Amino acid sequence: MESVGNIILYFVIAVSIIVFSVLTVTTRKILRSATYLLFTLFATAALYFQMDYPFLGAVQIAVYAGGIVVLFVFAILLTQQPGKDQQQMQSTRRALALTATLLGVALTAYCLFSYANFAGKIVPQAAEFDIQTIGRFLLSTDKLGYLLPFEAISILLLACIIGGVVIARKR
Amino acid sequence: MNLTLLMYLVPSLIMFGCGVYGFLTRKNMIAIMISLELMLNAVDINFVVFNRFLFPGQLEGMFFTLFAIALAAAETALALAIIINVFRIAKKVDINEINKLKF
Amino acid sequence: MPLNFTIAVIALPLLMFLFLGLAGPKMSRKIAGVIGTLGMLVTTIIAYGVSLTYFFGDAEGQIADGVRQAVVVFNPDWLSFTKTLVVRMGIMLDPIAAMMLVVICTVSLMVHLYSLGYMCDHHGHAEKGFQRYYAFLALFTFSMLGLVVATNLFQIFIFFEMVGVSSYLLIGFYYSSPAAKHANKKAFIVTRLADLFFLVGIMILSYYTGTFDFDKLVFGPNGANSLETAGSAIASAGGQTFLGCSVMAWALTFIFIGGAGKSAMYPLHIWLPDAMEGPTPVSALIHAATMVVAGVFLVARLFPMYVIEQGAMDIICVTGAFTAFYAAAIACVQSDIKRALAFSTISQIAFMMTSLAVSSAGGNLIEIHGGTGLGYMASMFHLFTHAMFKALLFLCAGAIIHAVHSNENSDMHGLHKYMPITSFAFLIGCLAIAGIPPFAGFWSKDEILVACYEKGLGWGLWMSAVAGMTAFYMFRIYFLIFHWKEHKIHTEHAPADQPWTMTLPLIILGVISIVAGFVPAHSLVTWDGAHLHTQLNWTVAGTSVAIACVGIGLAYRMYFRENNLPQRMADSCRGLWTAAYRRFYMDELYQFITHKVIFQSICKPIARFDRAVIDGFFNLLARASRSAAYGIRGFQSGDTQSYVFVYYIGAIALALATIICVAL
Amino acid sequence: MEIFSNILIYFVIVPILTMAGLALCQNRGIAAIRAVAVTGASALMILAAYLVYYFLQARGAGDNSEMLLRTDVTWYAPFNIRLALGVDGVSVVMILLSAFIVFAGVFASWKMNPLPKQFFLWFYLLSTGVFGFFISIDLFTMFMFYEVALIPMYLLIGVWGSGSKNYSAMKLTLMLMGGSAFLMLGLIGIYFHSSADGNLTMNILEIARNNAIPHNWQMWLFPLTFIGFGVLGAMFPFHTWSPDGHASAPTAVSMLHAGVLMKLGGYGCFRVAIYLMPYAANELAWIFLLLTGVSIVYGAFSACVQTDLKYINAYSSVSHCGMVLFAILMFNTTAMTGAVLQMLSHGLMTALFFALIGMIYGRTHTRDIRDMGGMMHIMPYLGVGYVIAGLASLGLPGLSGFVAEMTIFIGSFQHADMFHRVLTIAATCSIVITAVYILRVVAKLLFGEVQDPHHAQLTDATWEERLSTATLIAAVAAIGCFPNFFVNIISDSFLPIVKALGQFIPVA
Repeated sequence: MESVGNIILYFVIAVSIIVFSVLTVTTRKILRSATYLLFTLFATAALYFQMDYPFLGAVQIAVYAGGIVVLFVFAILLTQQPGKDQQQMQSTRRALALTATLLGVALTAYCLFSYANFAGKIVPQAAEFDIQTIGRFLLSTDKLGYLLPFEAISILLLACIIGGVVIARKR
Repeated sequence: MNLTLLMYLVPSLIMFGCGVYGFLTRKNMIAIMISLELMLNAVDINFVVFNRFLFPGQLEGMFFTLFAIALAAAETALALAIIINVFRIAKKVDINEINKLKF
Repeated sequence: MPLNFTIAVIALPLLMFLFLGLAGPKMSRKIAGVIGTLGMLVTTIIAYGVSLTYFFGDAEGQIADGVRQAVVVFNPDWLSFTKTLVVRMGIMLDPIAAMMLVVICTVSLMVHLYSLGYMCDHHGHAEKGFQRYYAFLALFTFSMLGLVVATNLFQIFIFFEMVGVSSYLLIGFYYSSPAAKHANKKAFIVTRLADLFFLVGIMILSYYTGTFDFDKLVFGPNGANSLETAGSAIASAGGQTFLGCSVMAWALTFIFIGGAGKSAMYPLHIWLPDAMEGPTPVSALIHAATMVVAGVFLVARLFPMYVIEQGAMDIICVTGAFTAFYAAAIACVQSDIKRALAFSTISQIAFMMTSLAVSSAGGNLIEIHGGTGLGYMASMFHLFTHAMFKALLFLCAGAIIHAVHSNENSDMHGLHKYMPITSFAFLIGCLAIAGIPPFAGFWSKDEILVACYEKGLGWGLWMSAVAGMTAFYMFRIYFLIFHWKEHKIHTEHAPADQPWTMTLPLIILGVISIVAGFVPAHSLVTWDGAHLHTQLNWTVAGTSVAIACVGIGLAYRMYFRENNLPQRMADSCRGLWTAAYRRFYMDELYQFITHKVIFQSICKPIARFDRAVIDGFFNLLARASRSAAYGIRGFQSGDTQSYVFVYYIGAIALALATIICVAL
Repeated sequence: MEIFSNILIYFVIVPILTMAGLALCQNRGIAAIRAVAVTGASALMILAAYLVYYFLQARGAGDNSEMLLRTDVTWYAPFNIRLALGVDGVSVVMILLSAFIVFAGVFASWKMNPLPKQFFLWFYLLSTGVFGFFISIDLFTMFMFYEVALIPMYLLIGVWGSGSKNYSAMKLTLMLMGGSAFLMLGLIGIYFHSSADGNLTMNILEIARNNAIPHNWQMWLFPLTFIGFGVLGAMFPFHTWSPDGHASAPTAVSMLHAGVLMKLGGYGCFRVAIYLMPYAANELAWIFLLLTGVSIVYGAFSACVQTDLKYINAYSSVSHCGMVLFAILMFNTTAMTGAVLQMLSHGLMTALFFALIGMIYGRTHTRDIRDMGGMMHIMPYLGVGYVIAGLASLGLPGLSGFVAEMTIFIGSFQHADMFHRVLTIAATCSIVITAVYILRVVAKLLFGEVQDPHHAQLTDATWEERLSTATLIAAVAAIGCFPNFFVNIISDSFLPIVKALGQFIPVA
């Protein structure tokens, strides 16, 4: 049995994820959209914390909420007159998109619930890893080491930096 | 009452659906990127959840999410750079108005 | 002279053609003309030598079993269709070929000489294209000679085409004139149509007999025409029939139609009057004396086969008799002298055709086929004499036209005083064609009439009547040109006899026209090479002379002095007169068929069908694929979200499919 | 290399070398370009003449093998594709024809403008394909060269053409490509049934020897192949590319296309379709006989009312090429020999026609016969040339058309079946219609009064134009005067085909 606090926390997180996600894609003002995204990301980070992945949660907040959303806000401010509403797609197209989305969600939901016997019973098991362990994994060359992906992603980031510079360069 | 796997997957699913909907309906490229982030995030949650519920002794899911976040960051940064650049040239960010690669 | 000199007779005109055609433009006009004439003179001398040798020499191999053999002097393969069916380009002398050599060379030489004067303007300068003219004359002479010495049917066909084209070129000599341009087109196409039948006839004939060669078709083992050979050739068809007639009758009829086209038999005669657009000497050579008798020659060549296939022979007979009358009737009212002479030619050739057709060969098959072969001989004889006096008449007409610059007899009248030699020569020609003894025409026409009476009284009377008409219309022309009244124009520009180059041929031909009747044709050009015993049938001869005199008398009464009798007669039967003057509307009929039916109702719709339907179909295909492409293009819109949408739908569909498959 | 000792390969190498030489020329160095082009054409002529000589020698020496000068080099082993070369009499005369037309074509495009270098490059690529096609006896190689010959047409018409050239080039290329598609299906089908024991081959002689294509497959593959080649041979109703294509093409291209390329169709029809699938050929011949019979008369009738010189000639080509296929389908040596003679004859005289039309058009800038007249006064040389070409076309003895048509008609009429004979007579009617349209255009164009006073200042042919036309006229006259020379080369080549067909034709 979970503690009541945990359950309440879960529901708060779940509801905020759902509500803010929906708001993100339905609001007419793009800056608000970015703000709701921020909230969604915070909720996600909370979820990670709740699941005992504090490092991940921290990264989520730092990179996503702190980095990406700020980037979005900058981009929005650079490209948008504040307060101007976004244009809407044609309603037929929105209806079509909605139908397709709901269809996809329904399909996935059907799959999920057809495994409900299994998925609905299984509960999380506690297993704490401290930062040290994570760091060692990240930089080890063992069987379960992540040095190669780590290096790959560094190169990717480097490429991104270079690409960003090239793209942003004034012609 | 237990917090089961299903309970974590459902918000993620809804989040993903929102992402899809947003991606399909938004005109503003930045908004589309935002929807994309939602989808990515939903997937991240799934990784972590599965890791926690099914393989608690390992860290694959967590690391995957970690890298995904890094990738998402890189991708967003680059995409936003491109968007801003396009905006500089074309003075617009609506995706259906920018349908030519050359100007 | 050795018989293989005949090769030179054929080759010289060909060389002349090539020489004048290629080198002609580089030399002066007069020289080209003189060279051409000299070449023709040499050719003629050789031809005479060869003919005389053939007819009167008795060298080895010429006479077998008492008859004159056909002698093949040269016969290389030219084109092998199959191992057995081979076209050869040969030279063969037999009585009619030898006779034709004389005819062609004589007339051709006269025309060559005459043209030296005729094709000049009044200052004696040769016309533009003089070299070309002589080259074409040589080409024609070559083709015609090649035709008559042919050793096989296909060679005749080849030279039929060749004479057709040289005729085309010569009619169109004045190619700037629209009339000439239409006339030569018409002549070629009409004769081409006939040649089509000829070709089909040859195809049928060669399919069954497996050969083109005359020595397998008509010549017997003794080298003369033989009914047995012809009979076995016809029997090779095995009595097959097509639409109720034997295939051989079809073949021979078709071949006759080919000949009829060249010989201007009704209804394929329409090209001949128009062909008078060519220079007059050309008309004399081609359209009076030589080419037009090619059909007669063709039928004479295959004579034994026709004798056996009497059905085909009957067709010839009827066609000939009708054409003779039809053309004579038209000739009575024409005002253009060349046209009148042209219809006279048609009528005379029809005489020859009829004569051939009424003649059924004698010999041992006499019980079956009757006849003595007299008609054959008469036809060939008439061919010979007619060539001479008709060439004479045409050359006279040319001299007159050259003097007065008009073809209409209303522009002539009373020329006797100014052009006595021409007048006299024309009179000789008229007497000859009318059949007044002792002129050439009397002898040959008399034989024809006898042959017709042999066939039946009806045929004889019919042809005698036409002979009377001949006398009438010829003298009508004569009187209208040389008498009738004094034309006042002539007092200002007095026409005169032409230079010697033009009068000399008139005199020579005039002399020939007087004496040619005494050539012993009955021993030279009989169908089987044997001597034919004939004697003057005084009943027939007397009747025909009487009829001719009546015709001449009528013409004298009507046309010698200016009077209004002709006008009154024309008025009294205006419809008939107009119809005859308009040649019984045959040209209009052809015009209707070619322009309205073939051009408007066949060619135009086909061309439109091609553009609209067939081409339209392919354009439709193109358009359909293009619109399909435009339709599909929508998918490649460049709209990212649509791509995502489609991708997403696809993914869902795939997932759904997987689920359903798993569920099942 | 063994293959270079075979003279045949040089028919491909020489055009390629010429192309290389042209590529080295300066764009503006017109003299050098002409020199290279003429050298190439002359080399081809000499090669072709030598080939004829060699062939006659070999046959005279008693070499009776079906194909001479055989060389077989494996090219792509997995599919057994080979560069198999070999010629029989038909190929030899076709090569001779091509050499003549390339030669005349070079001179006819003497003043080609713009981009003469590129023009000649494509022109020689086209010739490469043509020669390659005639020397190959491997289906794949044949097809490859066939395509090589087709593609340059698009550019040659599209770039150097006149009138609605884009439409025409597109139409021509697409229709011929459509034909190729049929053809490729057919060839692949033949390949997979080429042998009963699994040793699949592309070599025509081997396929014919194996005689392994099942009859039910033949019934499918024969129409595919025959139509595939027939499109190029302008068979009704696939002929409509011809009028537009020819009307828009530049002179030399029209010459080469009508003169040689259309012959690829007829050649392929008997070499591939009939030879390899005699059973189906015999069963289905009547359909194609009707189509080609229609083609003959239909083309002639259509030509009667055209007013554009090139359209007249294009429709006349439809009629004449119809005769080629018609004769081929008669399945006897005489008619087939006639077909090849007709290919030669039509090739030469159409090339002559197109050359003359091009020269006239280059002066008057119109091809509409209603606007012209009395050209004989103004340009006697071209006028005489045109009359000769016309007479050849309507079958004057002494020129090539007569020999060819007569061989076809007489040969076709030898067929034992009444249906064939009646059809032959129907086809024979075309000689009159041909006369009608030829004389019509001659009368309108050359005779009569000069229509347009501007035309009076025009000049007659230049030396290169005279050379170009004189070559063709000489060839036309040579065939017309000495047909047996050609017949002897050609006719034995049909023995294997007639023999292959013989097993299915009931003995009459």
